Amino acid sequence: MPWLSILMGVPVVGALAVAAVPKGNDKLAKQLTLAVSLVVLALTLAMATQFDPSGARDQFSEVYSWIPSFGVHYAVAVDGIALVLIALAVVLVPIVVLASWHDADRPEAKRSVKTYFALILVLEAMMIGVFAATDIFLFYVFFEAMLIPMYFMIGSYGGAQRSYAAVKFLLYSLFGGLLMLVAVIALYVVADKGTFLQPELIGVIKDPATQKWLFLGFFIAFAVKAPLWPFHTWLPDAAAQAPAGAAVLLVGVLDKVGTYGMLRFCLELFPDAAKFFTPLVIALSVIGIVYGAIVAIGQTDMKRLIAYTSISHFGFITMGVFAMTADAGSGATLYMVNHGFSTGALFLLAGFLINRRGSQYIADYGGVQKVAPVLAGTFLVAGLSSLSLPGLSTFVSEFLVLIGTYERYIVPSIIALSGMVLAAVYILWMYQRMMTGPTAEKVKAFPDLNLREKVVVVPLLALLIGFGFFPKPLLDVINPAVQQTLTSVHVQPFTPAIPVTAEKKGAGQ
Amino acid sequence: MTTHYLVLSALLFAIGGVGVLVRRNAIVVFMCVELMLNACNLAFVTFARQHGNLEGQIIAFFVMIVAAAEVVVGLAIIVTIFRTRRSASVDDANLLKY
Amino acid sequence: MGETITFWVLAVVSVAAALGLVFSRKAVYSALMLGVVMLSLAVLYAVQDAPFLAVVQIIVYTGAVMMLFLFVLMLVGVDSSDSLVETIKGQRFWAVVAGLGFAVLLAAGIGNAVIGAPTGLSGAVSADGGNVPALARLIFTRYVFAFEVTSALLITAALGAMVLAHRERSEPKPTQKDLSRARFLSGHPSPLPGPGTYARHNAIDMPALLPDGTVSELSVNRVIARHDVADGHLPDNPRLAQAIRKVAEGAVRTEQPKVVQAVAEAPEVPATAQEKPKAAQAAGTRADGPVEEEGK
Amino acid sequence: METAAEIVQHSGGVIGVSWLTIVLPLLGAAILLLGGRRTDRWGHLLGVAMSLASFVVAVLVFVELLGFGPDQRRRVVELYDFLPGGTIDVKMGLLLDPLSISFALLITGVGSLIHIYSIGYMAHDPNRRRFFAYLNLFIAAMLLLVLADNYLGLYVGWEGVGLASYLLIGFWQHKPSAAAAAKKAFIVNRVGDMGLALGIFVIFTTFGTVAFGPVMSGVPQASQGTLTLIGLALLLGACGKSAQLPLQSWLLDAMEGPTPVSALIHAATMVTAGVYLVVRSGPIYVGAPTAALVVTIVGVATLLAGAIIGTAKDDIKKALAGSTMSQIGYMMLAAGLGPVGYAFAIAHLIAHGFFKASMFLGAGSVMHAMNDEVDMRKFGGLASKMKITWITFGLGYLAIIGFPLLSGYWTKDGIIETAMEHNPILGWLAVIGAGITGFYMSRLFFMTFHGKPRWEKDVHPHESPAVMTWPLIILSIGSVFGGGFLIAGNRFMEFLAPAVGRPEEMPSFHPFSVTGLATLALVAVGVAYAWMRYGRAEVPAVAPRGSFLTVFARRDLYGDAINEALFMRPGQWLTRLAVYFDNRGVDGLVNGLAALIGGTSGRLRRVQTGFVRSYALSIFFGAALLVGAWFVVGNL
Repeated sequence: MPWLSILMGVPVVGALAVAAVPKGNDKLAKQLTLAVSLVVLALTLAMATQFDPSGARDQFSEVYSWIPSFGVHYAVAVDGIALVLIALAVVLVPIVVLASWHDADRPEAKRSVKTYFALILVLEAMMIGVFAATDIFLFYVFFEAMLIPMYFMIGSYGGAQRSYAAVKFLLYSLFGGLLMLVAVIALYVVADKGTFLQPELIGVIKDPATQKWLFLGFFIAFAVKAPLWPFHTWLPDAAAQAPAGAAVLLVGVLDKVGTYGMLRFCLELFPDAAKFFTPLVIALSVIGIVYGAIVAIGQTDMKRLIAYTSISHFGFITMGVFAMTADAGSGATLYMVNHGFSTGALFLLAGFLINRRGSQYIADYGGVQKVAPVLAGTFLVAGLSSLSLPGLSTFVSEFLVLIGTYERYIVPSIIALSGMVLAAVYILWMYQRMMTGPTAEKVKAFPDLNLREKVVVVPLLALLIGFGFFPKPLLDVINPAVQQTLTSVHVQPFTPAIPVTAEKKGAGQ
Repeated sequence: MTTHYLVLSALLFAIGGVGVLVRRNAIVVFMCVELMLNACNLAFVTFARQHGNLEGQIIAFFVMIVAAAEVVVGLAIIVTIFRTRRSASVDDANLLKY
Repeated sequence: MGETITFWVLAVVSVAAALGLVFSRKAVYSALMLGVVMLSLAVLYAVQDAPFLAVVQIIVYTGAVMMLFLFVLMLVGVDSSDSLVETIKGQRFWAVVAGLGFAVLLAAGIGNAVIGAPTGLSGAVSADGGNVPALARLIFTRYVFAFEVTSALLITAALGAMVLAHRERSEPKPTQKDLSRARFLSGHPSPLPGPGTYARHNAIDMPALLPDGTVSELSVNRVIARHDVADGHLPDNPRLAQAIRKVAEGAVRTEQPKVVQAVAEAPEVPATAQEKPKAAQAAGTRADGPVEEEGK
Repeated sequence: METAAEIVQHSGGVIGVSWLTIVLPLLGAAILLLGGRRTDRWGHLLGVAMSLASFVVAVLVFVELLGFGPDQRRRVVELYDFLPGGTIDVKMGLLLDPLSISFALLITGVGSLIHIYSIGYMAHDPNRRRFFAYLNLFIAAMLLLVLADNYLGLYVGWEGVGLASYLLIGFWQHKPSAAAAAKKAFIVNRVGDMGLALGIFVIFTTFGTVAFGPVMSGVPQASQGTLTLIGLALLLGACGKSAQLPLQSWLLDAMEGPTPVSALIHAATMVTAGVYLVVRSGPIYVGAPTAALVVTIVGVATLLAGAIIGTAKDDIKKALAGSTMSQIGYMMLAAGLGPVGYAFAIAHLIAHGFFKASMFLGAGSVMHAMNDEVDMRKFGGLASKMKITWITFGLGYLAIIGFPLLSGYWTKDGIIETAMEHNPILGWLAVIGAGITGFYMSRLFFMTFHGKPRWEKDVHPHESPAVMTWPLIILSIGSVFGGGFLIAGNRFMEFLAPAVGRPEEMPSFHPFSVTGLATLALVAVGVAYAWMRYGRAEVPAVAPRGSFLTVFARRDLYGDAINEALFMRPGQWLTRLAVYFDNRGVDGLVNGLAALIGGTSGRLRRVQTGFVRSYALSIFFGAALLVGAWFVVGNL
């Protein structure tokens, strides 16, 4: 069964159907979108049950020749890493659809309501495609094509500064994408294998100098996408101007393509160059962690604040990817998923607040807890997941990243630890300013979360808490894939200084 | 003799070109273009005789037809522009700029 | 020998006419000069074994195309001569440089080329027994497709010209009744007061006095008033001078009734619109250019 | 010295379901939080029931544990595979040994009493249900902290109690001061948590596991430097949670929370987690004398600092908070002294849990009577109005100052004597601390219950309802007899030995040693001085300016000022700088580049004049150039 093609096909067909809904029947368009996204979710879950973590690396593989003269294939497959990221995307889409129920209705939106929902579905297909592609050319096509729906979602339905934000987002991403295109073509030419299939290109480039240049081409694209400091400034603008749902997809899934690409392409295709650049990347990541957190503390706009926290979190992810230990790799991959849920919840709740108050400024709120305790409570849980409180799944990933990094790079890991404290400062200070204290005059009439909003938030929080106590299902899928990645990078596995013998360990446990 | 015809053709072409560049009345500019086309035709006819081949004359014939069509459309455009702008100066139609 | 003489005579004539075409101030002269060039070229074609083309040149170019040019010139206005002041900086200088450079380069190139005696076309046409049958054979055999395409081009061009030049009437033509109604609605059913009526002057630039003694600002043509203000020819009487100034500034603007506006066909250019209210008051007497007439 | 007993894998029995102690209160919290307003009516009862049920399970586990021989009393119950990482593999399990079960009993026992007390104390609060949910959450997290069989589980509980503490300090969210205090507590604790996390990293990279058993058995092979690093990192964590110097500043602010919270979290249980951590990691500190020495120094410094702060506070809760700091300082000191001190540390911890909880609840009772007034200068002469509170508070007071044969006497003197043997300087400082304790506790007691009433108008003190006084009575019984029961005959020391290791020689108790007599004398002096100033003499209703020393103490030894100067202000400055840099520097660079390109194209745009003749000129030039080029190329 061509699972992945079906997964991509269903939302595309759905998008066409939604676009064909007659004008003025917005509700039907919304319901149709929700139904399609739920179907995709169900299909993905069905596929996930068939996934065998201990089996071959690439599963559900499909390879068809696309442009034979250049060796371009329509080739899709998933390993554990891609699977969880696809799962992240398809879980978030129905939630975003439901959360954005009225986001596109606003009078200042430039395009019709159904277009917004059709764009979400198109984006969903592309998100699945980009994670599933095993042909580098196909990956590149999805990588760039994803920009188009997102550009329109920001530029047509966003806030006051949406044009600026959308153009900035597009230009930044295109800049990185074009560098990557050069590297993709160069890789094809230098490798001289007549194919773009990623598995066949592993270990082909031997010359260190070539590796470094190609690595940089890919890496800068991914660093812009991720975004890694100092390529990050597009994110706060884009996230702050995008409607909440689009912001969730942007920060929650689209940006993960950057870190996923680092793991899948930068590390596997150019292992020597990756090792050469590791100190630089780790340094940038650590700067990003601390810097993003500090700048987040100073924000007055909550969406920008959340965006900056994401920059800090992306620092953790890239650090985990480039630490090249099994723990850090698993942690980074898990972090990608958890961050999607955590930041998704935060953005959506921020969106609900903004819908009520009509302002993104923290100073315009105060004492929300008193009038809308459920809203405040869920906001707190989402915030706590952002500061990686144990018991929430973000903690597991952050802990794995930090401990995995510590196995190889002690000082960066210790500096990154300070991100924990800073995270507490930015989240709790925001909570204090917005939710506690005397209730602000304009906040007094706030309704609490309605049923639709609860349905949006509850699954996210449930996932965060559930995987916080029991991350095994995800880790079991991720670990083998990360191991295989590290094998192709040829790194020494970590061994403790005084390994406690297995027998003792067993007895001790 | 052929050389003379060709030089004459080149001269007429250059004069037509200069005319296109210096005149502002669209109709005169158009006439200059016609002059250039005619200069080309002369060259074609000359080459036809030079090489003993009728193809040159055929192409000159087609040039004439196309030129006629061009004149018809071009003059219609000039008339339309004149109707809205009250001017036949090519410099006045300069909206398509920075 | 005959050909040499013909060539030199016609070469001098055609170059001179071409220069005349470029440099004559009036467009009509240019058109005539172009006619001269075309005729000369027709003769040169004939000399060069191309009798068919020579005839076509005269019929199509000198006959049809030149007439079209002249026709359009008449439409646009024969007397509209170009101002010879160059507005684009350096355009003229660089145009001449480019033209000379082009001519010199091309002429030098042709002069340098080694060209033998012409083959002549007698061989090519002998099989068909003449220039015209030979051309006809080629056109209707090898070039028949191009020929048909060209015919399509001509039809398209004709249609295009019609579309471009045609102007749709969006409202029915105003009847006598409409015009009359418009005239009464305008508030001035009577003819405009003639200049100088009840006045101490009867010059055309003096406003009329109405029976109640007030100054009628409507009685002075704005263009004339402007000239007066510009040249300082204002009457001593301050009331009259004031009225003329007001007219010149365009402060007096009578509202046109709707129908009249429709009749005036809402001119696209506001500048012309301002010229017209006076004329429009006379319901239908319009100062439109000849193109407008052609458009109907 | 004998090391701790081997850990035995266990399944079945009550111990096999010991996870119920954690799950029951967690369930309670979940029901109360998710149930919303529907559970308002019976929410508090459910909270109490869950806490009591947890206590019952703990008692049953304790009984079952006693059934084994002393060397068999360390049992691990494996629960599930928590973190199967690439290299790291953490299996979540519960470690039930004398140490952890002591804590579990204290937490669930005192916790249940405080739950009951809160029914009365929070009776009029509209959010009482939420309060009980948070209390249950706290109980669950704290139990996870002490029962987990590995450092990661401990860490989860560690931050869990931090969360509960945050929620409860900020329970009255509408008060900005409460919200700020809650945030401060969490952030300062996070600084400590950083240390704990670092300690776990070092432990994992050294031993390849984070489970207590294997780590402790691997300790002898580790280098002293590594162990010192681990010890100091863990100590940082302990300092954060236990409000030891230099991370003490949050505890005094934490008194913004409702009083039962102060009693349970910020006196009896959570703040003692640091002591638990140090004792649990005992072998590491034994292997790293430097780290152990730092622990004792931190302990002594804090016990003095807390005592000094306690002398000057007029807010009854803050005075008690200072005292808590100080008493935990004693425990830390003991914990730093090695296996000899562990038993005293834990015994003092338990005794302190009783008498401090009793006093906090007593203070709550007083506040309840005085319209939530906390300023002791507005109390006075309450003894006659609130008999039960007075007596129970008095017993707690006598216990804490070390009145002979009451709890504090046994446990604190034990600590002082052990410290004296270990290092006389530490010992004498501890003795001085005891003297100051005598003074400030007496001051508190006399100002509140004796002297002339200085009540505000419309205040009509009355005894609290039975639901509040019964817990007081039970707790005061514990504070009278607890210490003696544990210490006399080294009972507790023997009990703990399998878990923390047996010291080379059991301390013999000398009731009238030189140290003991000196301590008693100093305490007596402190009490007498307090009586003169606050019992007999008139207490001014407004605090006098006081000497430099008083101001120093009143300002928390300038702890907040130092934090503000060293961290907050530079932090704010750094934040502003970073935001500015981000907008103008990083983003400015990008926007500048965009502006540069935009400007350039703006200039280039001017070339497009719109004059068709200009374009024609360029075309003509191009044609001429082409012809020229053709000649050049053709002639080559």
